[in-house]
Amino acid sequence: MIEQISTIISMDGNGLYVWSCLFILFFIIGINIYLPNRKLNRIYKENKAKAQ
Amino acid sequence: MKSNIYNWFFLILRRDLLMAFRRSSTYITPLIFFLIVISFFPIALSPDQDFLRSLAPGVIWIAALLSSLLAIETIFSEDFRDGTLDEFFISNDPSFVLVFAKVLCHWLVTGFPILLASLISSLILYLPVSSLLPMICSLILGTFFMSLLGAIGAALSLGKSAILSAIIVLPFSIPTLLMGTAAVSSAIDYQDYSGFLLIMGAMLAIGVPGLCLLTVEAILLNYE
Amino acid sequence: MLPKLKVSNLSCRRADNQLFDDLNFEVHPGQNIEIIGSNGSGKTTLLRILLGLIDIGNGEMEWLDNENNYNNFRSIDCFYQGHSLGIKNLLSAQENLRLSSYSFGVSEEKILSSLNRVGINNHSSFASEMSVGQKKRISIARWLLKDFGIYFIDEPFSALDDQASSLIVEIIEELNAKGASFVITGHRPSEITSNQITLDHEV
Amino acid sequence: MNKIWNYIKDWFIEMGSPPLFFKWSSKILPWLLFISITVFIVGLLWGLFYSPTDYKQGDVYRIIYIHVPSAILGQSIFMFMAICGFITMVWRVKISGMLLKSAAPIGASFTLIALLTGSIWGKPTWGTWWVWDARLTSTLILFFIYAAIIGLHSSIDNKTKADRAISILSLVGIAIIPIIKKSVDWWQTLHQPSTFSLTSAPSMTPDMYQPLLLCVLGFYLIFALLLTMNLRAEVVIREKNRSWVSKQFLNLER
Repeated sequence: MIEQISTIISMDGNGLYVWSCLFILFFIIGINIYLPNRKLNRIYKENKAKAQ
Repeated sequence: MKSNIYNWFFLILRRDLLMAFRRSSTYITPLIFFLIVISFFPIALSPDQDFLRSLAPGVIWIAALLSSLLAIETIFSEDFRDGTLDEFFISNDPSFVLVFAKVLCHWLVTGFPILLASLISSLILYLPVSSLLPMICSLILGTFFMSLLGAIGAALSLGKSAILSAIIVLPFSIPTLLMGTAAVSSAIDYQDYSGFLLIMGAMLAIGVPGLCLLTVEAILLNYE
Repeated sequence: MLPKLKVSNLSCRRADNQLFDDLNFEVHPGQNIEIIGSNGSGKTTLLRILLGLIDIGNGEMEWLDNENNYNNFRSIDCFYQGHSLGIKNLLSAQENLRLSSYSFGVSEEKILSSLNRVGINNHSSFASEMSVGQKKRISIARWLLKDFGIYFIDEPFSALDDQASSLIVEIIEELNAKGASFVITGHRPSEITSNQITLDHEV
Repeated sequence: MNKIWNYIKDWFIEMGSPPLFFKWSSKILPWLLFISITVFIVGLLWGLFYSPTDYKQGDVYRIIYIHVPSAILGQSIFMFMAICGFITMVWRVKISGMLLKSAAPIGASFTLIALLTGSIWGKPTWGTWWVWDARLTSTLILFFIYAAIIGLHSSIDNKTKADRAISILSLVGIAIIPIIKKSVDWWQTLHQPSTFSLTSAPSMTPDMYQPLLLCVLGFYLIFALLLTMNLRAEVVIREKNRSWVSKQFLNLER
């Protein structure tokens, strides 16, 4: 079982390339999800503070 | 007397040329910049003849691109600042003619001296004589297209830094750069170069009406 | 007489500000309108909207055409002078005036007499050698080149000495007598008209 | 016909008015989030684990399931932006300018992903991180154009004005990008024979091709999700002083 996982992860020694691509993909998409939500949150907090 | 399009066109052209010749820096600065950039390549890379010859088309083209971009930044800003642009735009004459006249004037003032300087630089970069004709032809077409592109960049970044308009314009200048260098280097290899010139001409033919109209829109934005 | 320009329900907003709302006025021949407001109140924007330089207003503007019909297209001769004077530094006073008159063609005598009228005697010296007041006078000389229908002048009275402002008032009255109208802007009411529009939205 | 067209136009303009947009996007956002992330993850899992190994490149070819969809997205987002730019210029629809503005960073991100993954893929297959291949070069220029659009927008303070400025730029871009691609291709054939091609397996087998299609679909859905999020933030920032924001977004009654 562990061997199976490790063969999948290593991918004949090419695993590093594939997984770093996947990491880049999720990292950049993550930034794109995080930034607009942070903007919305900031305005939400500002206005909440103003209203109270 | 009713003004027609040609009167209007020549009026702007004459006025701009007159002012350009009264202030000599408008045509001398890009010229000197061009020559300085050219002379830096042998100094920085290598004075070897064969090496420089293979590099020459690209070097001349990059220098021409940068110097015409550098100069176009002020094409509308002065008229915008002193209010003459407002007058032109509220008059009933078509404003894309105004843009075209200003671009043509800019090209005559900066692009044309660069053409002459490129002849000198072909000597110091050991370019063979057979490639002079394609170089001049491609530079005529290419620098004019660059002036059109630069005009839209200048209009969009009116009143902002010059580097912004360079960032806007430079990515779009790739086809011109590629076609121009390809024409010259295929002439060095004794190959047919007319295809590249035809494509550049086609780009210019589409670019003149299209880019002039978009430039008008871009200038009008600055009044909001 | 019919008004030359009818403006009804004109409103404009920029970003979050309502610059003006429900503006109604008419420009009658020989009469002036003054638009009063502080900086940023939309005076210049209003002039630009009227002249069609920008298209961000809502409302109706009707111009009188030659057959006494109203339509949306400006057929009246308009003269516009913005904040900046429209004077080229690298051209002489005379050349500047010749440039402004390209579309209607004015004789050299007319140009010279207009310049003399505003007190500019060195016709061939470059505008770059002149003071701001003198440049302002050149720009006033351009009003005299032709009998325009409506003059749109942005802040004609700013940065002027008494002598020059009395000259402007004099010239405006002269042109009014010929049937021209002025739409001018300013920070505070001037003496040329009592017909005032105040743009004062509270910021 | 004209009547129908006007009806459709009015409907779109109404749906695009900021308060209404915020309302309906709030409703669909959870659904969009669920569907897009599911398709995205399933596509990637299928591609990365269950599709067969390429006989020539080995497992490293699996980068294709990340690289190709993001390259496709990078280009089609620009097309989308140009359409938005046209609508902004011609009909002055406010929301389309905001759409254009919010799509630009997403397009730049996908182009960047395509560039980076292409470069990583190049290392084991070509032995070098970067090759001046025609496609790589034109993708790089596409990225520069995105950067120019974002830079121009951020340099203009009046945001409606900035929207129209970048719509002009996107229209110039859509006209010139095909020329750039074509000219880079010619440049390649002139200088060096194109020995490298990104799709090393010219005829893919269906069990490699199907997950790729699913990945492309998943990426499009993710784009829709990101666009909706960005647009919502944009709308609220632009209109934060309006009363509908405090009512709908903050649930406050002032």
